[in-house]
Amino acid sequence: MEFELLACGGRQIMSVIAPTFRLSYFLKSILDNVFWIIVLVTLVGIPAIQIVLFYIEMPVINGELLTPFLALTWLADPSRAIPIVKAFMYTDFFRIAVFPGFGLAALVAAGTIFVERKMLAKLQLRVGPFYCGKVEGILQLAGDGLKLISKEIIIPAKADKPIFWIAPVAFVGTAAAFVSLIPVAPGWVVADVELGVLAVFAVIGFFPIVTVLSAWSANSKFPFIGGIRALHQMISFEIPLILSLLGVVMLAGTMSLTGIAESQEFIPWIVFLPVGAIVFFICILAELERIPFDLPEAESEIVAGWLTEFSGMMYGLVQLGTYLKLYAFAALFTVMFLGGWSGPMLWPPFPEEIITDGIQLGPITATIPGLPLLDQAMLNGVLWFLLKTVAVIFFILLPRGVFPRIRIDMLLSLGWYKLIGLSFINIFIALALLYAGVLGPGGII
Amino acid sequence: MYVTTGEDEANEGEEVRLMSTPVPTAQPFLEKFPDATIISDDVDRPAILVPKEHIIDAATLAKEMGFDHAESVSGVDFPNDNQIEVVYHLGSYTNENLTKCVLALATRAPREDDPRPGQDSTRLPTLREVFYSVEFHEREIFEMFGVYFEGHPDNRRLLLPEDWADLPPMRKDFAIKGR
Amino acid sequence: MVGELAGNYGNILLMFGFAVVAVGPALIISRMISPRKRSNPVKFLPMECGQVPKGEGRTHFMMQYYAYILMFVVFDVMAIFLYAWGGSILMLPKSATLPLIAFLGIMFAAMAFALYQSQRRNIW
Amino acid sequence: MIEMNATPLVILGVLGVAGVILPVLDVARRERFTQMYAALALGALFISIGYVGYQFVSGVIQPGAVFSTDVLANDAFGGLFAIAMLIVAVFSVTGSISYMRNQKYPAVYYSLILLSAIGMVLVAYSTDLVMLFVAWELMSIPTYVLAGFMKRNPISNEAALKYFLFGAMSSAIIVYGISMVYGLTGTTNISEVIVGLTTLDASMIPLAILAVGLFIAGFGFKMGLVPFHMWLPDTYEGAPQPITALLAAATKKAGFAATIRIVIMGMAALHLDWALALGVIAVMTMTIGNVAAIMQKNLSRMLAYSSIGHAGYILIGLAVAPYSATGLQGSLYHVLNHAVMKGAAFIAISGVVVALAVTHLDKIKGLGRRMPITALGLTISLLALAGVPPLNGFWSKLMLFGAALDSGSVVWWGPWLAIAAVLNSALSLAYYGWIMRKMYFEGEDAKRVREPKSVIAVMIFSIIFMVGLGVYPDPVIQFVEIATPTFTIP
Amino acid sequence: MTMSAQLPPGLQLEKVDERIMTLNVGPQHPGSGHMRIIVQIDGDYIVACDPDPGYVHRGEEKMAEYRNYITNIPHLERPVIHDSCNILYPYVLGAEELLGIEVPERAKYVRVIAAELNRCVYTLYWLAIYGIFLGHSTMFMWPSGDRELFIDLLEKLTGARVTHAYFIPGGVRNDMPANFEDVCLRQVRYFEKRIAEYSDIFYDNPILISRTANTGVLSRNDAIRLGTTGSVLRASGVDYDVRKKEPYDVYDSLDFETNVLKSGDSYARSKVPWLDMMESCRIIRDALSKMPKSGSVRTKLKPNPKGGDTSVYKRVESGRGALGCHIVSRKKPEPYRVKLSVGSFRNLIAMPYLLKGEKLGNMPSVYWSLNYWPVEADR
Amino acid sequence: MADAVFLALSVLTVGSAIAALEMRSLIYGSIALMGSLGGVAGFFFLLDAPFVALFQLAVYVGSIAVLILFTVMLVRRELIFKKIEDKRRKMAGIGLMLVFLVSVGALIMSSGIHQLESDSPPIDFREIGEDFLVYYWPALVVMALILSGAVTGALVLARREVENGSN
Amino acid sequence: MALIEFVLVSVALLGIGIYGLAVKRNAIRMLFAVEIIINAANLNLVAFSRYVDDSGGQTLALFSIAIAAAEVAVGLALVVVAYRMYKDVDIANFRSLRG
Amino acid sequence: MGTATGIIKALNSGVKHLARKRFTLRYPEQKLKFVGDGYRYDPVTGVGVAGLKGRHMLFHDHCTGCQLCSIACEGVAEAIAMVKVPETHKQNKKSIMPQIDYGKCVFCGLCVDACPFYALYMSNDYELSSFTKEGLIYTPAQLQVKPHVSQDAEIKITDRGATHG
Repeated sequence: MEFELLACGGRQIMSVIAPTFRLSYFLKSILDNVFWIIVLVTLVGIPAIQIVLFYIEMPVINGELLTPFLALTWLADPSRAIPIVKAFMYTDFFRIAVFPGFGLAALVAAGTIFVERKMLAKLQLRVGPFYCGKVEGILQLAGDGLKLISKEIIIPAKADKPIFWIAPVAFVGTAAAFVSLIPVAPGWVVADVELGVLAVFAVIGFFPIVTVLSAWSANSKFPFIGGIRALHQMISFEIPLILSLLGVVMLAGTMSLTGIAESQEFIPWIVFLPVGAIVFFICILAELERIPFDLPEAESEIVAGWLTEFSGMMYGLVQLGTYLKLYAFAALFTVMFLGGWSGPMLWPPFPEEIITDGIQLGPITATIPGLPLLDQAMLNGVLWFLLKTVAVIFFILLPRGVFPRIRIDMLLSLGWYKLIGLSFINIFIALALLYAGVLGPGGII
Repeated sequence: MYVTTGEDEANEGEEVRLMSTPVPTAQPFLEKFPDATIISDDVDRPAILVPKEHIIDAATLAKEMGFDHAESVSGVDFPNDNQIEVVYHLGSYTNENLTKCVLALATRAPREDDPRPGQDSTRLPTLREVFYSVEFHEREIFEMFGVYFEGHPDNRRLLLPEDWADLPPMRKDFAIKGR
Repeated sequence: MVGELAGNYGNILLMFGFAVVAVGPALIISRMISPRKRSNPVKFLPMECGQVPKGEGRTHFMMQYYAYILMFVVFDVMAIFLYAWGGSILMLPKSATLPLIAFLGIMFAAMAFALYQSQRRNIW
Repeated sequence: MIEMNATPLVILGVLGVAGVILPVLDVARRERFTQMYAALALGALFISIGYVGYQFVSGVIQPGAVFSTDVLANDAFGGLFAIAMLIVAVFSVTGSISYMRNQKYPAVYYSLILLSAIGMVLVAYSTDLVMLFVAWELMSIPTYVLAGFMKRNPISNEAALKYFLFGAMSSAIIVYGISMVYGLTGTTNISEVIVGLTTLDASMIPLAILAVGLFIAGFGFKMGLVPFHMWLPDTYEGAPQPITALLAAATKKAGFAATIRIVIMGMAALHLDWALALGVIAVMTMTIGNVAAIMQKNLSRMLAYSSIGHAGYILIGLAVAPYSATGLQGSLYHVLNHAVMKGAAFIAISGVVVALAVTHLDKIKGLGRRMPITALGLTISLLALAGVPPLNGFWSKLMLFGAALDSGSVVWWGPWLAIAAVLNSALSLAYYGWIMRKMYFEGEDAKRVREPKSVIAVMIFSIIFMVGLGVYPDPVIQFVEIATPTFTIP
Repeated sequence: MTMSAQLPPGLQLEKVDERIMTLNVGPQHPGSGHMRIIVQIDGDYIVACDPDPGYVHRGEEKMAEYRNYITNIPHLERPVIHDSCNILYPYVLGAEELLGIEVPERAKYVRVIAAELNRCVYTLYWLAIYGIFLGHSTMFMWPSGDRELFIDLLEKLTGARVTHAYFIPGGVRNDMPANFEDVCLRQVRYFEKRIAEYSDIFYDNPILISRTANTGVLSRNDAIRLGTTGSVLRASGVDYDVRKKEPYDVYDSLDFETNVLKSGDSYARSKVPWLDMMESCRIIRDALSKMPKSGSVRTKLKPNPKGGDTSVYKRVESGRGALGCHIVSRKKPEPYRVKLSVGSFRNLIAMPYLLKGEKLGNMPSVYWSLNYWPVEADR
Repeated sequence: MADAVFLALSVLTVGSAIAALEMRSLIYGSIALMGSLGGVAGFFFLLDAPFVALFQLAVYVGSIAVLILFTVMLVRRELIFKKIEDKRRKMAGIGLMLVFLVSVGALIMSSGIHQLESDSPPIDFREIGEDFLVYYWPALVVMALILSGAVTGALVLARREVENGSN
Repeated sequence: MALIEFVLVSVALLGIGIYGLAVKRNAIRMLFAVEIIINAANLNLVAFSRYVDDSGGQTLALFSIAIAAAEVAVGLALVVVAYRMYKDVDIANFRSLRG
Repeated sequence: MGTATGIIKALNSGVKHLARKRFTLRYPEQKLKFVGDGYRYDPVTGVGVAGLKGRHMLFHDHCTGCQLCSIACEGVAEAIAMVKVPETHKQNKKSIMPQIDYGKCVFCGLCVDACPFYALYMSNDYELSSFTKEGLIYTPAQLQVKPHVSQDAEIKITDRGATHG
């Protein structure tokens, strides 16, 4: 009898430590959530959409004002739907959310994570993610995302909660703001600004603030040390970063990223300014906190640096922001030094007869107006841009397998002594090229 | 700057091997401390038991003979003699004749049946001033046997948990459960 | 017309807003579906390698490299000032480089002193 | 485009190179260099003074104040201020040699003094508001550091912090004033501003008044005019005494230089309505300064209040300038004199501090016997400050009060201004006499201590200057007449 | 300052102790083993350091007093399961002397081969951790992978991957399997080629050198005074290797060198084990060639043997330095007292000494370059 | 649209300027100051001065705010949250501010500038560069002297005093 | 948007800054107030620059931002020194210099 | 310059390894091949036979119930308990045989060394995990079963690196 009681007691204690999974509870929670979503959508969402539709100026397509009803009927007819898609593709929202903006960046970021894992595994003679998704672990990222989103978010008791909550989101937002400046093809850029280079500096100036605020708000020693290290590192490398791009700006005569990319249609600036490119690349590594400069997250010294107290999806968001930032920096390198989208035409031309004659679908011939959605030059540009960016990303990822982490004093002296000196040398190279009459207006080239 | 053993060092090593001739080490102790006991007169493993009054002098003598570090300090509990023996195994890195030799310098402290580590009579002078390398070993002996080393700056817990309130565990009267 | 350039720069802010709106729900969803056990106060202590935290988390700290932050404020200004020159260099006469050389010379001298000071760690 | 051999550019080059090289020399430092730094700084300053004098003698400088279309003008007005400020900088550097003997970073100290001197000189020379503002900041920012240079000393630190906060505020207000003026006229060059203001639409006049008011407030903080004087005694007491000399005798004058240029501008805009206001401020300033000085027990603090009072005297000249030809002359003359007098007084105090480590009034008993030369210098400078006849202070005061009386024919308040000033001078003689009494007639058991050589040098120079120019003031008066800008009432 | 007389009371300059932060590194920390290092940092510098081992203390020495000479074997290897042959070695040698057993010649060679293989296993593991402590994840993976070669060999030889329980008083448990020599030679040859590649990516890496060189310098005199041992000692320029100085079993007939570096810094301490691994490969090949091709490998024991009334102190050179075993016997089947003097515990004393004044970033590299294995120190 | 943006920006700027002075915690005050500075940058964008706006963001928010934040973090925690309140002084300050605002506001409203409109094209940043190096070049050199003096002075000030250490 | 709106915002910021300087005694907060005044001036400058179509205002705004950076560097260094000495950043709590 | 060459050398080494073969045993699909059928002991010569020390194999027809294995285990892990078995053997009068608790066993093989009757061997089976503690206790009947293992992966060394093939 006593034995049974003890066993019961023991089981209860066990159940506290490791709660048994009950399918019924799980289903119930899902149903609850679904119920509330339906209620909210019907009570709030649909009226909100109605109100928004009332105020938004709807596009006029094929001479007809697009109403929601019309859009629904057009869904049935592809020949009528494509203009809508095309009209949608030229809105700001599409640019921000999907193509040159967030969607593309998130896709490249996801690809980067996958490639990083597999490449690092290959370099280290192991396999990497393997089982998830059958083919070489291609769904591992989705699995990790699910895991992160279903993990509990633990906030330290004495943390400064508002800052602590906002910091990851602000980090992603800042990274996205950085992404918005990147032109991927002629005209395909979220924010085509005249002073793009300065805008980049203004945006990356926010990362140290977010970092140090989140580190401060956690009220813990390791994040604090890590945050202060991150602050020192980021600001120390910001000056060589700024200076290393000055040569390109001088030679191109413009600060617009689009203009800079266009200015190197034939010869990329890396040919003339290799020193600046190297300095910029090293600064990228440092700004991204990647090995060998990952000492804000040096796990053997300070656990995980300023990320120590982040748990669950907050950590996931910071990682997302980091990889968005990685994409943006690699793309910036491409634009500044590698010529952006310029490259020989590789993309096959869109067959003319489809536009003129239509598509033979079984017995019917359907002419689809509005084709092609994207023109050849743009697709070619995007192809070249992505190829170059991926190459740069590869070189950003490679040091992780090759180098150990360096120390903060070495890092600071590297940034302040060597890189600043080299970037001034780069400026003088650019000045010499300009005044010797090699480049610039009336130059040889 | 960072090279492996060059040729000259290798040659030195050869010479060292030839030079190192064992010397008897136990006799000087007996001459200097008549009340010491020679347990073993082996050339490689001499062993001397010195009363605790002379242990520092004996250690100083050993240091003068060329023993420069302590390899090990082990305590042995002898409840029948009511004594705890502390054996210092001293070795030499610098004296070529003593490279093979490990001198076991033993001393004994009185043992109490009801030990209160640090407060009872089970205490010995520390050898930390003579051989700096015994610092952590003596800390271990203190917590495992309750031998308080007078003059040791850091008689603290080392391996046992902070809240250990039982007997010093390596004493013979501390029995493992079920044995 | 005032405000004609602002629209382009506004897109940066819109992108920021979009990212916040797009990823913010991830936190909310995570908060909704993840388990939340409030049973154990130890769980909410800050990380201190399994020990009970001692002292303040935010302390007067890490002054050895404070010099670099002070320097950053000044040299950041210098670096961006250079862009006013570098961006318009194609329009400027060549004699306009001379004041800039003076500017840079003064800044280099300051930088030499500052780097020398910041390297001496025992005074920070 | 300004010529490369113009005075301000040469001063900028000489002092700038010296000021920038000094910290770099500190990097390659050897122990014996401490005196070398001061020597280098002094050399640069003497070269600058010499160049200004050479330009005067060779006569290339245009007399009066010139408003060129460039950022800097090469005129006699600036030259006068330049000489006054550079002399004070020389005093300050010389006085610091003994003061800095055991302090750290002498190179940075002297370099900052040089940089500040550049700023002061350029303030006097600048004819563009942007240049004026930048030079103003170059004058101010090093002095914030210098005021807090004695880091072990909490008083110095607190003084510096207060000085910094008010200084930053004053410069912020100046920018605001510049922005208003710029908005009204669309330019920052003072000559164009004057043109713009004279042709200003009537509806904009209140804004111009606001702008000039902001200017007066902003510069008034530096000059220590009365509503804005509260930081001044604290700072002058706390800062190292050679720096206090620099602050009291030089940066204040830079404020006057800027004010005179701006006031000319404001006169065009405001049709003389500001003169009475300036007069009221002048009376308040000197009265409050002198009255408060009587109550002080600390030597530095007493002289700080006294310098507030002297700001009032100088302001008289500005107030009556439109009505009396000698008003502005008197102001400039007093600027020059006050620079030497106040500089000498503070350097004397720094000598006292170095030798005896006291500034309290009761502790300097018998100073006349302990440090005779310093005490003599201090006495003569105090007498000059009070305006005792054979000394140079008398002549400038005479010129100022005369101008005030002279203007009585145009405005009713002119004579009253003169009366208030004379009363104040009498009042100031009282507390100066108190100091002298403490120095010479109290404290019998004093024996002589070693006086710092650098302070003695300053003392001897300033005694010669004050007595010599008091006896034979004509060349300086001619010089001042050349330098005085002409006032034309539109 | 001359004005100090005017200082109001209560004012003072900043004191150093107000800037100090106490940081627990461990036990739950990626940069500590099963131990805690209480470091006090002033900004980026460590001003004091107090190692706090004992988190995995199991009282192996106490347990050994209750078990007889044979059944002690699976227990005494537990503290260092990565180096289990070597930690048993001195005990087995001592037990043989106490029990008076002769060991067959072939068994001695087999023992040497197993010990050297095990040294490689340990050192590779150590190197992997050293790599990850410096943030070099490839240096974590490569040694971990190459360690498999030796684990595989040892598993073929002894039947267990880590806890071999292979040495026994009187020889070894079992003979080599057939064609073991070929497999062993092939893999050792491969490994020698492989280990040379470490230098490109790790030991010759300028970042590593600049990070670890001249940090945590232990001078020759201090190394001797502190009684350090093993690679720490040899990196400081003391040529002391028990295998050379007091050869046990058949080491005197084998051809190898000791590696001595002079600089005594973290880099040298990390390089000595790597060089030692090369020597181990040389020893293995030499031993395989000199080994008698047949013969017994184990002297049969009486059940429950009793030791004499003496004590012995035996030493071997393990992966972490000299490993001594002091056995006191009192004519019983169980030893009266077993004391293991382990290299980790002896090197622990150098930790506060070296870390004081170092930068926080150097803490992991200096700590792990001491060749410290927390579990062994705790026993 | 632009008016709405203007309104939002002015609320942000003025509101966070007040918050920067009145927030209980200095850290939040710094964040509010950043908001105010960012709002001013937004005004610069509205005024077609992107160079100044981005300079403001990069220098003010990117480095000055970081320095302020870092210095605030060095201050003891209880001081961050301490706030000295002097009710009378505060009331007087508010009154002073209101008087000032009303009078100056009335002055401005009554003046002629509220009729000013502009439809000229925005200023290219290259003109600013030209200004710097052709007209204002002595000011640029003086600026360099300011920066160098500031950095040397600040470093000398901020360094720690070591007891009886050499320099 | 007319010029007057920008000028009004600028005046509001100026008022807030003056209020802060008059009321606050915390050195860091007073620094905040100074920054706010400088920003008000910059806003004024840029607004006038836009409406009178002249680049000089923007140039002065750039100068003033840069000078503010230098000023803040010096000021915060002074605050750090004061904090080391007094363990306080409140200038009202400093030793009273008066008298 | 040494720094630059060092960095290039390291990068080159890293890139070279991208073409190397992977050195990973994909465990559930591949299993390592072991020597022989497990560790066993010849009491005549007193020497063991090399093999994996995996799960034990008990030969019921050799076991005499002498308890020597249990006694040997007593000092090590106390994993072996003698239990009654239902069937009777003529050499095992007491009908007791070892039952092994793999939750305690350390796989030292001293029990095999102790058995003088060739009754207790060890086998190549090492996959013993269980969801309950009870599942780790192997009765004599379970110990009798010969494990079915398919272990064939071996380290192959080629020019492009070592692999588990």
